[in-house]
Amino acid sequence: MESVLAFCAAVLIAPMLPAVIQKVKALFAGKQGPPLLINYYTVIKLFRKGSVYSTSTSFVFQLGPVVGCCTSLMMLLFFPLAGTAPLFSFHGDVFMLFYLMGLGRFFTILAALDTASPFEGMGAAREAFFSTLAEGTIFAILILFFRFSGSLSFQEFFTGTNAMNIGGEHGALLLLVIIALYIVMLTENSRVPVDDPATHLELTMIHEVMILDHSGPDLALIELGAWFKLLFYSAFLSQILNPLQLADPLMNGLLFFGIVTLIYMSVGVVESITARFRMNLVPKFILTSFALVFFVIILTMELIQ
Amino acid sequence: MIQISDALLSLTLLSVLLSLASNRLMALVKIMAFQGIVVSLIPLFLEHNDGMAIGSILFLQVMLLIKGFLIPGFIFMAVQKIKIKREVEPIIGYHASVFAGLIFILISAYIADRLHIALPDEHVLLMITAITTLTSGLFLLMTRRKAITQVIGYLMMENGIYLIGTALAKQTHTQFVVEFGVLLDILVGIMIMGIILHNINSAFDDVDTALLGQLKD
Amino acid sequence: MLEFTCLLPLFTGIIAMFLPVRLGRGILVVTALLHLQLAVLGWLGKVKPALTGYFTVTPEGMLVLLVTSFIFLFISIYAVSYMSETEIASEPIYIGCTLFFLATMSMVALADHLVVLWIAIEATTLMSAPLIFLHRSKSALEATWKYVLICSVGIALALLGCFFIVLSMDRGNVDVPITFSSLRQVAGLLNPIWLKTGFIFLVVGYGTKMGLAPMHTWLPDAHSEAPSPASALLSGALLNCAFLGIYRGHQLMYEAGLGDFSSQILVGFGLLSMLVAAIFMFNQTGYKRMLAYSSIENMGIIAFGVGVGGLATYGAMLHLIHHSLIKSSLFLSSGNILLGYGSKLIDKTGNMARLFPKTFTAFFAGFAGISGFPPFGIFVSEILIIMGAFQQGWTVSVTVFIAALVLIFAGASRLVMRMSFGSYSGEILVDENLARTLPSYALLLTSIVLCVWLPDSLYQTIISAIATIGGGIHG
Amino acid sequence: MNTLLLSLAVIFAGGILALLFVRQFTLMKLIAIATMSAGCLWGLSLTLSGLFAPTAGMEISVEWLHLFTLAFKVDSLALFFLLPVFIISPLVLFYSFQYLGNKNKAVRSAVSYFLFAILVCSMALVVLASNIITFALAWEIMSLSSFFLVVYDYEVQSNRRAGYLYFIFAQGGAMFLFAAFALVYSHTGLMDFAAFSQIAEPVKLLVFILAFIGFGSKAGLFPLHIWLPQAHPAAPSHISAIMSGVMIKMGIYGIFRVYLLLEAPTPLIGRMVLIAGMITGVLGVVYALANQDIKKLLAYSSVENIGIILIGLGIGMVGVSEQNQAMAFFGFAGALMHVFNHSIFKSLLFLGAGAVLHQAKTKDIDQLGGLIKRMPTTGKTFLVGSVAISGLPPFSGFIGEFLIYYGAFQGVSEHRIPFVLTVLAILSLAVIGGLATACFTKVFGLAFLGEPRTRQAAQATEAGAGMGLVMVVMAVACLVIGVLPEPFIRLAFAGLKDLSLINTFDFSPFFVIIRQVSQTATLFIALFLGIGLLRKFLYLKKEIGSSGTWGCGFTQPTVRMQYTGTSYGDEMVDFFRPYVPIKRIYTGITAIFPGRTTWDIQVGDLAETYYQQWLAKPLLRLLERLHWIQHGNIQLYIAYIILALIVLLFLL
Repeated sequence: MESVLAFCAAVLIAPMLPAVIQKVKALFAGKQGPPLLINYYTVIKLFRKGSVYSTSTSFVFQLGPVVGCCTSLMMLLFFPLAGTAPLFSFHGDVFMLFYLMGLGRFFTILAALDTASPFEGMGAAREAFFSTLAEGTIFAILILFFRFSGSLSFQEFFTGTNAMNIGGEHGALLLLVIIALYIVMLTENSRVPVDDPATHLELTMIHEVMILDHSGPDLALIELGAWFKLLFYSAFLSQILNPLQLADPLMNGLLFFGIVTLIYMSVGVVESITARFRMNLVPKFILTSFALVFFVIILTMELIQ
Repeated sequence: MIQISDALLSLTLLSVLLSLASNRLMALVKIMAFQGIVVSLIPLFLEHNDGMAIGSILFLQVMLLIKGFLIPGFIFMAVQKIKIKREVEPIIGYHASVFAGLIFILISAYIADRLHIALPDEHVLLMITAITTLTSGLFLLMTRRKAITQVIGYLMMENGIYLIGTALAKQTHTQFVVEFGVLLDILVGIMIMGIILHNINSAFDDVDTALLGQLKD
Repeated sequence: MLEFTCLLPLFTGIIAMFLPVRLGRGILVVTALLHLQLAVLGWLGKVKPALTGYFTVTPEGMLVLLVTSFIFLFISIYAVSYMSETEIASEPIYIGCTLFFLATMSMVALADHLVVLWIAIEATTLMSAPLIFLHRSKSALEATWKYVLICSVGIALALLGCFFIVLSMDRGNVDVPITFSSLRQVAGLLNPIWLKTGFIFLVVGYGTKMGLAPMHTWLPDAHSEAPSPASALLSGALLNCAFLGIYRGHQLMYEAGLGDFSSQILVGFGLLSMLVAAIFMFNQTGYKRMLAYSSIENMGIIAFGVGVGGLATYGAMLHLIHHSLIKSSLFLSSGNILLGYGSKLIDKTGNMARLFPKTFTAFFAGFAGISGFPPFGIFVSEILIIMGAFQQGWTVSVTVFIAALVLIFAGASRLVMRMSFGSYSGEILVDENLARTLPSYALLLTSIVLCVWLPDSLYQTIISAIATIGGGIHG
Repeated sequence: MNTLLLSLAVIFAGGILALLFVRQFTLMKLIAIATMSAGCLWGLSLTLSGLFAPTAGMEISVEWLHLFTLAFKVDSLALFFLLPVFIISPLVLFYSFQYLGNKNKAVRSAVSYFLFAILVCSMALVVLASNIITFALAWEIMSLSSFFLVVYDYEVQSNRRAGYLYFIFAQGGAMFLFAAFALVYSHTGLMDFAAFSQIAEPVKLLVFILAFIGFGSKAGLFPLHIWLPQAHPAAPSHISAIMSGVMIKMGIYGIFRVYLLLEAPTPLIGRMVLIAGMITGVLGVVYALANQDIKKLLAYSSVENIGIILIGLGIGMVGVSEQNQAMAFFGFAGALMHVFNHSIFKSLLFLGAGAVLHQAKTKDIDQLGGLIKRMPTTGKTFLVGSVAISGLPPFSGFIGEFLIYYGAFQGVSEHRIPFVLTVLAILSLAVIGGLATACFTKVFGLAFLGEPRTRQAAQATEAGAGMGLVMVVMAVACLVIGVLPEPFIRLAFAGLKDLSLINTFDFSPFFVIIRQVSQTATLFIALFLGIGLLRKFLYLKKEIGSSGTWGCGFTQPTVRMQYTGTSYGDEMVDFFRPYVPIKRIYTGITAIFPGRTTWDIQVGDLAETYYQQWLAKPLLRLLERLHWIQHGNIQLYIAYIILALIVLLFLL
């Protein structure tokens, strides 16, 4: 029951959190920024609209948003949110989930290519490339977690005596993992410095350019998917960051969403104080995250033997 | 007797050196006829062949006929018929050839010495002669341009082998059927070579082997 | 009177020379049939040689005789059709010489006396020479000249080798008839140095005839310039005969306890031949030359197999049989190709798969067979040789062996594919017909049949043939 | 066992019948396909019943040539590898009915059916063979028949070249195999496969390396793969399908079989296979990404999948040598599962590519586009195949990779080298997965989506219904295996049951996980349908407009402006640059008012380039120089004889 509540809360709150980022950025810029609830308005507005489809597109174009939204939701379904057990979980679910995310990406890319637009194709290529690199980091993290805890599901990672958080046995090493995961989060969710959602030049976009031709409810689904995905990554981070397991579920929930909000704010801060990388620097940036985790893996060889 | 066989062997050596030095085809053919006769006669005068059977005498006559007259005669006819230039056209010059011949004699002497076969004395010279004839024959084969000189080289080589056989083996002369077969082979061989030579001459207007180098990879 | 296998073709050959062409052709085929029957009778042991001092029946000799006789039959059938398609000035001579050639080859297979063997082998050279310069073209003349001269010189050396072996007898104070069979019984007493020397001369001499590198030089010229039936005979039958001479020498060496020495020489020559063949498989211009080099390669394989000993000898014997069958089939096909395209150059051919489907099937199947693909027997023989070589510890040699096989395959398949599938825009001179494709098929089919079912007597013959050099199927 | 051979006889009879009925084109095809399919289905039923039968290991041996025995033996592994043979063959045969539609090539088609029958039989015999000679025989027949199938369209120069390359690699590989077998024979004197375990340890390693090279050249191991990207585009598509889907797996079978026969060899072997698998997998997919010829790309993708399978095998082998039963079991099982799955989706993709080639007359994806609108069946099935081959759930490709991941993670608890290797294996699997996604989004996105780039592509229509039906069956299979993997995983496990190394392992707890994978897949589909319905609901009574694609301010977009495959893969391929030779051709801008200029990226193959540069060219040059030997000069020839004589006399 708590799990269902936590899931519902997460789904409901997910659109609000990105507004936090915008708010932070606005504050840095000395502006007031949009209201926190702006994304709800956006979704409702989009849901009401109809759509204009490019004559070039086929059914695959319409499949993209649905699959993308689905896969992000799947992540949340399997992730222990707010200290509760996830709705579903099994030993080995991480492979399935990250591969499902791959499926989402697959269709997003196809939807972009379906428009026959050169810009969207370019964005798709970048998306494919960068997320492949990020996938390496993610699997390195999984290896590390398995080495520490012997578990292969999100739930097992964060429960029990050997839970993966900075308060645990390997807390020091996890700090590096946190940095790496943070980089992956920025990459996968197309945030600065990898991508700039606020840019106006299509040539420099990654994610935004891929969804140029989507409109109406389709666009809303895409946005929802993106927010869920961002929430998943920040929840992942927050679980590692949070060493406390409080008795009261409500307090636990508040603590969780508090940390998540902090992470969102940090994203806002990062976006405010750094500029987008040149495209050819991005792979190096992502590889940094990989190098960090790999370094930790090598360290574990000494530690655990 | 010993002196005769030695003399014959010396004559053979002389014929070898002469053939290396000769620059005229006709002279070469004559020398070969001479050599054939001499070589055929050699077994007759070797010591241990005293008690020769009638068969072997008969055989020696046949051999004399073939080696001394038939084959050279055949080549002679071939040379006349195909009207080739008389020059031998060596790849290695006459003087060098004679010099090589001398070296062959030296080498042969060395080999005969090193063979460690307890040959009768006169057989040592026989051995030297034989090997010299053989090697000079091969030398002619390799250093003369004209196809017909190659036939002569082949003939000389056969002579050498025959001499070696004479020198080494006791048994080979007992089975005349076999001997005769060998001889027949050589005769037919030379005849066929002659026929081919004739054809080559009519096809190429020459018998220079330089013309016979078209088939290659 | 197994000598009839020599006398019969000799006799009919003389007759054929004086008869009109049409009758001569009939005589050719009839003689081939009779000869095959004689050979089979000899094989079954019904007929024995009469002149025992000179001739004898040996398993390897019978093997070569039977193979020769068998492929001769099909080649003669092919030749009849081939000759009616081409203008041959002196066809009676051709038929006569073909028959004489058969006679001399039979003589080789039966010969026991050292010098008789030599005479027979030299005679094969002389009798086959007219076959090569049949067309009287310049290149044919050149090829014949080289063939006769080089082989004569080489074989003369073999005569010297015979003398040395006789000398080794003298030195060992042995006095027996100079036949291989009696020498083998006293082999241990022979003087080893002279025996070795004799063997070296034999190998170089008969090796020239067999086409072992570096004495192979006449072979590509002769095989490519001879008319195709003659090439098929040269490659399928003659080379085996020369091999027989070497094999006899090797037997003697083995009996004398010098098997290692002769083995090394054979392996060396075998590998060298294969490598030389590999060199000329690349950028080869003529398809008949390609086949000729393939013959050199296969003779190398046989020499290698015999030299290696053990299981490989069995492989070598099988290889000998199948090579004869397949290679003569290939040469017969190449005759059709030559008739069809009018050129021996690979570049002047092409698209056989479309233009000459029957010939293409025979040619490509033959190529696959000669490259060691099942269901042809060379697959078995090659794998046996490789296995035997590993077993006998010739590791380095077998590595070279395999490398050479791959190289040759790479070179040859390129050419064969060019001929089979490449483009061709010229015109077709003579279309293929059944009489000229069936013999090739029959030969290939025989190879397949022998790969599926090996008659017991053939197996026993091979076993007893290789037992004399220490070969056997159990190592 | 007898009946199994009988079913092969039926297949062979189908091939013969094709030759007999050559004059009646359609009848010939019908009879051949029906007979062969019947044989395959019979064989399939026997195989399946054999796999689940409690006893296995029946043997048959026949005397051959007085010297050998032709021995066949059935064990679970053999039966498992028979599955793809018997499943894919009838499917591609059905496909070929319409694909080989040219009546003018009746003879050629008949011969091709005959050879197809031989190929199928020989593949089955390869799997069943239980001694050296039988295996070698079946192997060579397989190579030969598949060669002829490759050069089906021999009129095209590049096809001949491809066939040539394949021929050389097939025969060269076979020679390595023969050497390996002969080496075993030389140490044991036995031809039976059982003798493999008796040889000494260092020899085992050598035998395995030789066999690995031999089988690797068939399987498409990097750098022995270069024939694959040439031969697969050359062959007719149903042949590519059977070759890529089934035949190259025979190489995998051989590697696995030799490994098992050697019985507990050195740990080095497993590590070698694992490393080879990683290199093959990653470079395979990178090259796939770099190529624009759809069939060539699929061929490289086969190389990649062979890499994945080898990673699975390697994980298993490392598990065996570390006595980590779970790792061994799941590694092997994953490899088998992937063999099975790959045979289906790769065949599907090749058949799809064949349909495209058949209709649009080009294999270059930069010339295609928008096909899904005109070829919906092909497009949709191709989409399924693309998702499956990228290893994404809920399709079949994921299941094999899941098992391999699962096995590999069992190895993470190892130490030192095994640990490092498993870590690298997992990471390379992840990278392969990502790049495969990129690669197949490229193929599908450029060939089937967007706007047609050429007129041919615009005029393509759906191929035949028969062809479509086969592809639909395969696509459904991909989905079914992905959603309900349990029975198929049981198949893979059954394939391992005769392996003495690991058959004590209790795998029943794993089925709980598999059921949950299955449930998750179902959940995902349910969610997908739910959101789809939601979307439908949201669009109810809404205005749906249509217009051109937003040109980002550019007002006159043309189809030629679409992103090309070359550009799509460029950045990713560039990342692997030292291992992928890239040539950029840019003519540059020369005038103030630039005229026509070109920009082209050509990607070679590292292995091919190196073969050319270091092997083929120097070798050919050397051989060319050595042609001097045959100089044509008779005096020289005589000198050779004398020289040989003198050299030999020195040996005395």
